[in-house]
Amino acid sequence: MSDFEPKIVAFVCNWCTYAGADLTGTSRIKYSPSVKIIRFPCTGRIDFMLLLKAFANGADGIIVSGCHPNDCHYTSGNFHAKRRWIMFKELMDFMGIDMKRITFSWVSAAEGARWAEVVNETDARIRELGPYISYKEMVNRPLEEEVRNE
Amino acid sequence: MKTGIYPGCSLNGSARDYNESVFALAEAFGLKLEQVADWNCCGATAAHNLNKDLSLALPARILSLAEQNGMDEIIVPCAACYNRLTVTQNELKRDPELKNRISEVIEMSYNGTSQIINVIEWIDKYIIPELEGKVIKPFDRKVACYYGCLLVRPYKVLGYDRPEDPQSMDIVMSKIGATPVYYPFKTECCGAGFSMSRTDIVANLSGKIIEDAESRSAEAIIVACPMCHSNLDMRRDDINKYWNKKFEIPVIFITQAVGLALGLSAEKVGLKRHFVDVNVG
Amino acid sequence: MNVFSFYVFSPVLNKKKTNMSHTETLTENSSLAHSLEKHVDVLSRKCYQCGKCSAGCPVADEMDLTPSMVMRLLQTESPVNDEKLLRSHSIWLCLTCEMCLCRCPMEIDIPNVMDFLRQKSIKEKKVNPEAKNIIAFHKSFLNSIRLTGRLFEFGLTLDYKRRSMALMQDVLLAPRMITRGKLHFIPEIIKGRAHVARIFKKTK
Amino acid sequence: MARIGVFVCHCGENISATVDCTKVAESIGKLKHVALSAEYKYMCSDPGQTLIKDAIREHNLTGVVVSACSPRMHEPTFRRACAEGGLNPFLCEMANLREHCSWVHEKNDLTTEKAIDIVRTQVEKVKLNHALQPIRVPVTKRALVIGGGIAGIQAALDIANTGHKVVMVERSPSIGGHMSQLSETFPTLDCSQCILTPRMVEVAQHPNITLYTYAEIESVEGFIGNFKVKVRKKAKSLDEKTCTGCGLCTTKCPQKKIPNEFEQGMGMRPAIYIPFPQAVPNKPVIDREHCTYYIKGKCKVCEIVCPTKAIRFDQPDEILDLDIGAIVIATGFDIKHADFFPEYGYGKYKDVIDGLQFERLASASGPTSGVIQRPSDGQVPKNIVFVACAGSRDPAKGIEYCSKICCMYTAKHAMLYKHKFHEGKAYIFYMDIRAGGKNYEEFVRRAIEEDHVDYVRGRISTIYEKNGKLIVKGADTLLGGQPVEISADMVVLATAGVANSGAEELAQKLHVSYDSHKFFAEAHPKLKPVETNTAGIFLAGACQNPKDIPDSVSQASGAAVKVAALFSQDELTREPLVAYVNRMAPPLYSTCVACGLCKPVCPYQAIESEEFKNREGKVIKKAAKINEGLCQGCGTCVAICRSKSIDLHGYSNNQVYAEVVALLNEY
Repeated sequence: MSDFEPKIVAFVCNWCTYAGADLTGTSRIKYSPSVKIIRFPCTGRIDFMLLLKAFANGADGIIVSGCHPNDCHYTSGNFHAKRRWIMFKELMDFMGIDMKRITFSWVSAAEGARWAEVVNETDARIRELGPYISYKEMVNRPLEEEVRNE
Repeated sequence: MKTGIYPGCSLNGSARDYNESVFALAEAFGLKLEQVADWNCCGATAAHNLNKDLSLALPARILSLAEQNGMDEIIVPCAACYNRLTVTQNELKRDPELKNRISEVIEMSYNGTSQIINVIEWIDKYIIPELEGKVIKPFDRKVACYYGCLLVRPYKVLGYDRPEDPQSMDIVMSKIGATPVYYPFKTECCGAGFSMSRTDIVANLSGKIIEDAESRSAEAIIVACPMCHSNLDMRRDDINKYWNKKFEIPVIFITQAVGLALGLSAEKVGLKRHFVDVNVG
Repeated sequence: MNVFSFYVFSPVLNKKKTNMSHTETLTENSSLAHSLEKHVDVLSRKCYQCGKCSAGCPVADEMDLTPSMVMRLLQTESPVNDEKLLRSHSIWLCLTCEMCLCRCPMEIDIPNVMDFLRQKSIKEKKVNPEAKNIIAFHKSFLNSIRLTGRLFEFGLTLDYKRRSMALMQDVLLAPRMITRGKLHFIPEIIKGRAHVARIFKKTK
Repeated sequence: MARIGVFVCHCGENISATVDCTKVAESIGKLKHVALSAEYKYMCSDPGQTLIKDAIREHNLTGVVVSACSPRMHEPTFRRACAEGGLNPFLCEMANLREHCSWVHEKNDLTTEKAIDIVRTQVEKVKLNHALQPIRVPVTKRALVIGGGIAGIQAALDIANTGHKVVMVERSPSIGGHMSQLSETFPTLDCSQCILTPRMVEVAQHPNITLYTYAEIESVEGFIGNFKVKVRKKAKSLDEKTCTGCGLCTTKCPQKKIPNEFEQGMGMRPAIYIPFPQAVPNKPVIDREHCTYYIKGKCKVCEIVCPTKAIRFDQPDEILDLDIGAIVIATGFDIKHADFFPEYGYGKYKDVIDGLQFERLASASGPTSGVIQRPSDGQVPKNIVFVACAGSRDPAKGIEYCSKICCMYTAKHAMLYKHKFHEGKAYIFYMDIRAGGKNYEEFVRRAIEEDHVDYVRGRISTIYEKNGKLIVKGADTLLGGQPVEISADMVVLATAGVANSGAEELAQKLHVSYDSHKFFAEAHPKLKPVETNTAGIFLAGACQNPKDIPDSVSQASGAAVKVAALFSQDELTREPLVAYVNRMAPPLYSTCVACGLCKPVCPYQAIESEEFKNREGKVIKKAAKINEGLCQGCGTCVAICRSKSIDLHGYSNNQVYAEVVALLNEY
């Protein structure tokens, strides 16, 4: 498992977490390069279908991060995201995606060190879980193996 | 709910008075206290000074025994034992690997399910609610409540009372009619484990504690730790010699004070065993 | 030896640390500060020498190295200073009253540091001669438990006197203790005595 | 056919030290539709920008990706360069190789690979960008200054002097802030009141400044140039126009035992009061919490004695609606009080006081008329122990930062004491002396050398009372931690500076960021120290972090210039990154079915409903419509739309999906 380099996509809001990640850089705090950031104006903009798209394209883990409750630049976007997330989580769970692969966090523009922590925690967790194999593949694999064995 | 008691070595020997008063109180309120069967010494300062694993293994054996006895909570009157047991419980909870190692050493399963309480918590929980109408001889004196180190520190582990200027003992004392004085030496160290090896340090430190209590016209120092008691009471001659003074303030265990307020006799609560005379009148 | 010599001795003063374990490249470091970090999870580097520990320490007056000095010497990571620490009287004078930890603004567990240094000092046979009574007492204490499972105060006293040669100490105290029923002459021996002895053996 | 130009910046060595920029440029150059992939040492420099401009013309580029620092840093720079090169600025995107890659990773292949992924993602995104025109909005040329301390006063005066209108809102009954409480100021030892009072009066009299004291911000809506602010003017229970400020009511009020906030509890005040003699406005207010009439229903002594009949017991709070173009936050700071320190007695000892209390004791207008006396018995202390870093730089207490001002004011306090009482002894327990500032170090040296203040390097462990004295236990770390015990008459704690009460609530009303200590956060720690993350809202003074007077004043002037620059234009252009509902030819008109889900989630009420009618005038279709002027582009409506009829310029569905796919797949 040592040569497994996870692919982690971070969906972050422009005002808090993106700025916080900038601060991580300015402070030269190191974190794992497995995480790549996609910028959104607000977590409220994040369509959670994107998470499925990411898993379908080979992501092993996902971080969704925005402003702390009450601190949203647009007043309430993070609350809408949170609310949608509660519904969507059930669906993802139902689809067989391990919830441990998804980190939902609040990182403010002033929390550069916190961002590095979130990334490193997620990275460590994903490394432990191993590569993401989609539900379909998981079902098919034993079948294929059986066929091959026959 | 089964409450056990871990007396510890001191209460069996030099602090018999403390032991007697705890059991006298339990008897007065019809509380059952069963000793942890076949308990051993917690290792005290010596163990953690010289050998960390031993300092965890000895208390772990006691805790495992208590679990085997089905005790949901154990009262530990000795502050030093209370501290060592709580620290051990905390360490083993924090580090599962360590827990396995220690379990292996003591050859017993350890779960950390028994709750450890000190004597003041015990009084608070079982005696204070039943106290009404039972205080026959209010302990109407000015007292200096001396907590010592081990009851309140380390705060993050014990989580008991506040680390500076604690109040729990003061509250119990005022409930039995005493007036706690302002006393900044509440949590200063008495010299503890140096009782025999560095009597001069004990005489100096304990002397400060006694001097301050006397200077604030306290009539008694109230303690909840056999080590504090032996340093402040049994070592009084050494202290007086070191300070070239004649301190006369008696040192009383909190359980003795409560016992006296309930009208128990001085013998019953072990007051006759003190080195410094206590005027019970 | 000039005052800056510890910089010469110090092998990795500018140790580079990253958050990523898989890229961590630490030079082999045998300093006390390093083993403290590794074994008891105390970072001596956190100390900024405010001196609050020394200010509140009840035995600071007696110490050859005050708690804050202990922390400073650890920070130098110099073999000379490490040696000084292990041979100091201070580490044996510490009462583990935890006042320092309680008030430390950086929450450095100094009592734990002291425990660590004491054990190391014994292991490396560097115990300060002035501390012999203190160690004699601790050893007598543990010996008593090892033999009977519980502390036998009379036996402890005798054993301690034998070890420390402080024969005349407290001879006046004993009769008064006896009259008050505070001194037993026969040790209490617990059933699990062998069990306790095994614990001693295993943690050696 | 898209022709994308990619420009990889080395940022000196900031990027190239860990990212192999040449490799990035090469592998991106191989991508489809990438017409040009170049690298350069400093893209943001003039030659760098020229490189982009030339390439746009030369290669007829349809999109540009600048792979450099954070877009939060230089996006405007490069968009402007593209515009100058003849490309619509919104066809330029930035790939963040510095803050999100080179600065946070080690030099290795993984880092370079990540850099390539980041650039590729932006290339795929920019292919789907649209040329957009900026939105123009008018600017309301009226500024709001929140807080009337020295920073707020300076900002308000500077803005007002450029000829623009200013509204100042102050929570307490008078402006002046903490500076009005100070006795003398370092490093010159000039009297604080003497230099402040004229400025307070100037604020009150300035024709461009409207002052609302005893007022708080109720709500803030809108955006730069167009804020709608509601201000609650708390009832002063008095008609300010009729009141002459004679003060008779304050002397007759039977309720006299209320701890005086201005005197930091060292004195008492009545229920109807003027906070201090030089207050602006110099008119009383009734403290309804303590007034006998409001508690018991009778008294009204003030009403009876008032010669102009100005008392109004039934006056309600008033809500003002203000149109504001720019906001300056200058709400200041507070200090921890002695009860914050368990080891120093939880505030139990009367003679252990904090720095502001000492200021009042030393002030000629204070409760003791400038004589330094022990609060317990009124005696002049024969020695004083000053404790620096009380709470500051103390992670165990939750305050890890340096409060910055304490070193200097503690030196000043000790000096003032020594000047007033020559035989007295002043000890200062300190950890480090931080005297960076013009004439600051000299000031501290003067305290030590000329005024014989004893500096002891060490922190106090505990303080307790004995026989009327305070026993202070410290250690001298310069003597190897030697214990020091002082029997002191008074102890002054230089307690940590903390965010003012209500800072968090205010930040949330204004939608500006704040740090974990509730101090307001600047947009950039170095280059935008005055701006917040929210356009049009600026910071001044100690609401950002503890600051001394010169720093507060200079920042306030800085904020004022920012406001003035904003007001120098009649119109603002705003980024057109707003949402839109799709439209198509009849009979479909739009895929929107007017379900209305988007409407309640919009925080700006920017979503309206549009009706489509046939020739007979009958409504045959309804669809949502976005008001561009109001939309701020958060995109919440986009995510909630069930039929994917709403999209967001700059972050369209196509774009974000393309980004996800590009990020995870190598082409």
